[in-house]
Amino acid sequence: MAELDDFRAETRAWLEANCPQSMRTPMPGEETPWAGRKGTYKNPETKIWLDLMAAKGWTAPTWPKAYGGGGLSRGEAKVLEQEMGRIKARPPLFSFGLWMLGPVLLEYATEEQKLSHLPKIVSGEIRWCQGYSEPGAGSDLASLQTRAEDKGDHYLVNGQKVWTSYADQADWIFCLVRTDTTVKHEGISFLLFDMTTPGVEPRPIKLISGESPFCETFFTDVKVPKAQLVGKLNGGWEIAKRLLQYERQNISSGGFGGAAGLELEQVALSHVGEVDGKIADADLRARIAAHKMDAKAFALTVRRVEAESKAGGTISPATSIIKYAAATLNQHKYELLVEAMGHQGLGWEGEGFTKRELIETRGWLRSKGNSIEGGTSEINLNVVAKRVLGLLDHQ
Amino acid sequence: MAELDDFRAETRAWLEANCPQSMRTPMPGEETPWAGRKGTYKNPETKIWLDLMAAKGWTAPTWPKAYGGGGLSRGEAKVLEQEMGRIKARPPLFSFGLWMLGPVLLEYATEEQKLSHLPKIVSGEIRWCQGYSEPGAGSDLASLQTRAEDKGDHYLVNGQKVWTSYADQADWIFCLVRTDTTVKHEGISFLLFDMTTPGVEPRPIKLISGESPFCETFFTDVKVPKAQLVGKLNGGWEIAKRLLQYERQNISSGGFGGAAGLELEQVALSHVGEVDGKIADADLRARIAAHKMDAKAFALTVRRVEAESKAGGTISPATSIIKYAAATLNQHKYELLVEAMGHQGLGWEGEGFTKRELIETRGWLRSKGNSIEGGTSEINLNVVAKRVLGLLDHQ
Amino acid sequence: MAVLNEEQVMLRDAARDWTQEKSPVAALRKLRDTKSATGFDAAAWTDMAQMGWAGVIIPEAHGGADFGYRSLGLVLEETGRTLTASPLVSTALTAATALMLGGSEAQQAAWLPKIAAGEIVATLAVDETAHHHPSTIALTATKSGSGYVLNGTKSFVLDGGSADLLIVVARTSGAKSDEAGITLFLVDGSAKGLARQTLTMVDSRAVANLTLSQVEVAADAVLGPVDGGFAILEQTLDRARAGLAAEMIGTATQAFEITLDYLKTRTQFGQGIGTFQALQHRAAKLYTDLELARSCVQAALDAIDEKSNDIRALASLAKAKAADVLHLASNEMVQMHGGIGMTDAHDAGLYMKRARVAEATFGGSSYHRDRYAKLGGF
Amino acid sequence: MAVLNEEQVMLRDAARDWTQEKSPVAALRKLRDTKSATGFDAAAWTDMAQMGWAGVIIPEAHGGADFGYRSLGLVLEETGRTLTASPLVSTALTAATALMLGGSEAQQAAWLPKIAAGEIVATLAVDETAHHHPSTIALTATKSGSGYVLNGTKSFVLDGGSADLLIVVARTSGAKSDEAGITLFLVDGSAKGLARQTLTMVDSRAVANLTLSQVEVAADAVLGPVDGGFAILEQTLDRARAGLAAEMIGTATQAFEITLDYLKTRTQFGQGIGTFQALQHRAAKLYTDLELARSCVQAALDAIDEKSNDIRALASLAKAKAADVLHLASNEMVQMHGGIGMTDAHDAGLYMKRARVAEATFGGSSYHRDRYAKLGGF
Repeated sequence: MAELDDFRAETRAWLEANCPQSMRTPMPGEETPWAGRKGTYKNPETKIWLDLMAAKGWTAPTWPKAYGGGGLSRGEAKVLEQEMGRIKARPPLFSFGLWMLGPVLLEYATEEQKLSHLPKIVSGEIRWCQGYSEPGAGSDLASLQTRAEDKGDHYLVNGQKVWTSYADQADWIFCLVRTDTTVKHEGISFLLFDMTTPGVEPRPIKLISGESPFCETFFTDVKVPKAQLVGKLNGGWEIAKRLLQYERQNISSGGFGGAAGLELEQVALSHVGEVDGKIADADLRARIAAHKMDAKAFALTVRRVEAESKAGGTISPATSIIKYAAATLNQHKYELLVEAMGHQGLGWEGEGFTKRELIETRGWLRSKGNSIEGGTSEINLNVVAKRVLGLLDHQ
Repeated sequence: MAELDDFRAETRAWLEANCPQSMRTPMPGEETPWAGRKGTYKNPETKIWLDLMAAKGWTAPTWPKAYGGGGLSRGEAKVLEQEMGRIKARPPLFSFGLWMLGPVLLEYATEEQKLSHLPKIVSGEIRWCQGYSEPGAGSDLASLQTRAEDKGDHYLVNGQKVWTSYADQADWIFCLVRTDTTVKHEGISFLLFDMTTPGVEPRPIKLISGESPFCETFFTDVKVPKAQLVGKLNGGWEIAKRLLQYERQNISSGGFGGAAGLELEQVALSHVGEVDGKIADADLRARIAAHKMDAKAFALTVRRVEAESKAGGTISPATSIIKYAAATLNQHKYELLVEAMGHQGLGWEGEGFTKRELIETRGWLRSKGNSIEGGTSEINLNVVAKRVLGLLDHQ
Repeated sequence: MAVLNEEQVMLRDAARDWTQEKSPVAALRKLRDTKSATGFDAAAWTDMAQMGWAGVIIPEAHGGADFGYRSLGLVLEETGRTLTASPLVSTALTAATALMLGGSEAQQAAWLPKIAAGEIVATLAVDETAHHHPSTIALTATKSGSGYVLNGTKSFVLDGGSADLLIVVARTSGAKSDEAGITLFLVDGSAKGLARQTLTMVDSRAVANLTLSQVEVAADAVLGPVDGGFAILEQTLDRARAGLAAEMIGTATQAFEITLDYLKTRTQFGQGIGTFQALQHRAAKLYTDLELARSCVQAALDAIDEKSNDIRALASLAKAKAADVLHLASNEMVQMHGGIGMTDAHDAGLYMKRARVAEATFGGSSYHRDRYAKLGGF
Repeated sequence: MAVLNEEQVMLRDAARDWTQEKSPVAALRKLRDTKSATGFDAAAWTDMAQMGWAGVIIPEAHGGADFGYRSLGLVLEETGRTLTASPLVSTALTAATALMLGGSEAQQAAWLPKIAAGEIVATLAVDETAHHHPSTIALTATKSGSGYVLNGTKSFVLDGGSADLLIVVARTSGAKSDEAGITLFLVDGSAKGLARQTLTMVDSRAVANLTLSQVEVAADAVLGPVDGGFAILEQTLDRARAGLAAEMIGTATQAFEITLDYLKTRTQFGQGIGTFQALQHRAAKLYTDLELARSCVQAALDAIDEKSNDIRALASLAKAKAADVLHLASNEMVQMHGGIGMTDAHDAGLYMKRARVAEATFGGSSYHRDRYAKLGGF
């Protein structure tokens, strides 16, 4: 442990010296460091902080140094996390490359592919997006139709993806394509390509919350060099599933956030009024109490699952419920929040509403996606029933 | 309408003159007039009232006079119901013969069968029970295995029924038997036979509520004359389904009752205490209010469905939800009742509890069967989804 | 419970034809995208008035059809189906009711014919915060000469930005939360000292915050008794709640039907998703809730027409049950549509947004459960 | 959150082996059918004590294992699985805790070794009505000479009929609902003036109503400070709630596992009923609730062992979540078993009956939601 103590001291000193003051404050949504070639930095210190951390490989602390990572042990990475938490340092980089693609490249890619892609993920130079869902293939992802035809030295990709997060902002895409139409799961391959390749066209989708974090993305005769296939031809489904695990972990452990700041019960006390220190609407108060207890139960479960997984060296079966529970909880929180704010919580824009109120209302609308994205709640429940509880498919 | 006015006046006068005073008071469970050969009458006026009504055919007001019924029109029957309601007259007869078997005999039986069985149903002489469910055939009734073999002049019945209501009290049984083992629905027949036939053995099943309203009933080489087959050989499934409709109507419209007397909110006010005229536990109060509203919504729906069915001459599609909604509601009421009574609502017997409390507690346990008997809630929901909403079976 | 008569069936069918053809959800989308200031389409409202919908409950003597609240509910249910934005609730239902219940012969003669003809927009200005509390009134009306001077604010007034006539709930005596001491005033939309701020809500309908600074009204602007306006206010609100609940049942029904259609057409894993039993049971439960709520709304409207003594409880019941089922139906609509339901291009979001605003208007479920319990003596 | 150490795993496994083998549900059924007066099997309790379970939380100096609440929770979870009736909650958990928290050295030395050895049954007598309200105490203790005289009643006291030692919560000053003015007394089960009425509950365990008429106790019968007993009472109750919640998680887990087995074996329409998606989703949701509640119970027990400052909130959380999931699990057990689940011959009814009594003991979900909100400042 003495070793970790030294590491902790060094890390603390380095962070103290290098983390800009503004990077120790809560991060407004518009300062999220997605980086990439199109990245813009409303606050210039965001970029300074990213570059400093990336230089040490600390945007990907446990990745090997050979690929630009920090090369830290799990213990050291934990210390780094704790020390960043101590000074409330912002994450230096948000990246699907870090959270989803990188881990599967480490597992499935060739040495050449790793050397080519991983360092640019660590540095934030390349921003990635995910080409999975299609209009006809939602929960049933493996029914995807986007074709990649073998043209000798390249694949010719034609088709359409949907729900590609920030495809209009991304530099490269990791993409599931059909390379064999005669079989289902065994005819899928995993391709990487540049979003500036001719024939790639992302179109933002406007959501009910007014935001456009997703695109429909069209591919017309897109030429992808064969070296950009990851894993085996027609072996993409295994990689796809592995990547989905990382995605779910990311969605669950990050939680669905919601704006920081006032707690639900504070909003209710101020908007509904109070009697003897209690929320004046007794019915709403009881429902808020029940929700707060659910939220606490969830937080305790995340902690328990982590402890059990760590101790057992395997993943606790309770892990399977996390995504479903998180989605349900976040949606319930926002419904209560909007109810507590009354009409004041139902504004769209303009005068008459505080900025905070408008953010919460958009957050409520956004939360409806929690039970759909990254595997619907229905699919989550199917998975729990079948894999954890051992119930069989209906014949 | 003048005609009905006359009928009303006559009926009112007759009821005034003939309905014993004790038959105008709320009926305790132990005075339920199930009649039959084994019938006992704790209150002798129960039998007097039954005989007077049966003599007029008013235990079965709309059945033809030829079969012992009252021969009343629907309008007259309604008037009789209203006039009985006016003086709070008890029903003269409780009978599965009246509610379930009679209507299908009228539709499917031979003239000889009608003349033989219907008058004894009207008079209460014969008490019937239902032989439908089997240990392996619950919701999937048509998988029943009780065999009836053709032995020339009779069928030889072997097998086991379960959930036969009051089989130990009944005189005769209407029973589904398998007469063809090579097909499923098309191999079922509908038999009537005497419970005193050698080889019939009912054994009461004790329920969680401590009562034994149901039996397991065993058949060992029971000889049933062929004349006691109703409808066609292997044509019993159609009759069975029709009878189930009558059963469901009976369960729904009668509701699940529950003890008369104090309302839920009165129990809560007295057991939990009150603050400013409100139930002291605000959370419980809100849930009781929600339940009372559900109960009112249900009562209004029953009224609406009746009005619509009458006006349209067809059954309102909303009818399909009644049994499911009634079961859910009654169970919810009892859970709230038991919660409101606290430990005082969880006594089994003996000192320390009022009679009313013990009755409600047994009622709570009994209510758990509401969503199982007469078609489970799951089956009800399947039926709504498929027949009313037009959703298809999973392939 | 009354079954529809022939005229009512005709009215409902006409409303269905018109809304589905002339006022589909696309009409609301257009109002939203063109940032309509009034929040409704004037030409459509003229159409509606010409069909007699603005005067359904108004006596024939004042140019209406005297056709009752159940009939108006039929129209509202149809407009609810297509999210039609119009002054039907503010004007033809709420303001007309207040005038009918509390107005003098002169006031009725002055305003009801104009409402019936669709010539004016009128509205009730009651709440002063984001939550419905009709007895909590701080806006003051002070005697001044033979008339009154009004000072205070009103929040989230339906069609408050465009209303020609405002029925303002004011305090003439008593403390802030007393039921006694409340008086209703007719205030002209062009009155001096009246400032209006139209708000942009998620449901794209126009409500407004009002500020009244030294607004002078004459003695004949008082609607109903001085200090005793609360009874009229409550009776008006109960009729408004029942009518709005009818609109909400329409919205919930349409949301459910669209979802059911989707369940029948969308396939995943080689199966129509409507064949999955978990979704079937959820659909069946939603249908059950819908039928239960529908009975409550009809009973409340019938009770109003029959002047029963249980209007208050039934109005709270109708509003709460309609709100609960619309809440569920709109959430299930988004969820069962999956990703497409999250897009602005699909209508699911519009149904959900309208649902929450309607749920909160004239008191949410929590408010009405509490009121139902109070009325029930517990 | 602490993961189990090796000793704890051994303790749990031993408890599981013993309960499944020596104390299956049939044991409770036998107690019920033979109308056991004590509500537990003395020989079984002797077994349990010999395995050290009566002294899990008691310090080594007093003959216990000093092994903490989390460890006792492991035993309780296993006894909960098979509905084992024993004085574990009344004696080894609640009374031992009260003595440990509030007892003088002499009191601890007198009673704790006997509890640890399983020689006596002890219990806390707090509630006076059918609902849990620990500060509402009307039973009086009046100074008399150097001692006190107790008068009043107690309701639904766990093992109250057979207890050798009663820890009676009495009022020495203040008004009926004041937290101040409460004092705890040690009263011998054979005390003169103590009348006990054992009740027959649905869960077949023995609780009793007590009547104390002029019961005299000496000065050294006071447990903790005079007039200041509420703090000890509340700390005791929180530990009892967390421990009982562990038992309830065990009961819920076993109910769920039995049901899951049935889903896998019962066939209808030629299919295992566990293949029906609607049942699958309900099972998956129940599993989710169970895992969430389990975390709360473990956290509360850990907090007690670690003397954290959030024991109160976590104990209320654990009790409420365990109650909610047990309520659901026991109802689903009956429903998913269909008709057979309604029969007395099946265990489902026993699980449901035990569930409701445990839910109500030491405060139901409604009570603990209210308390959680108060602790959270809203």
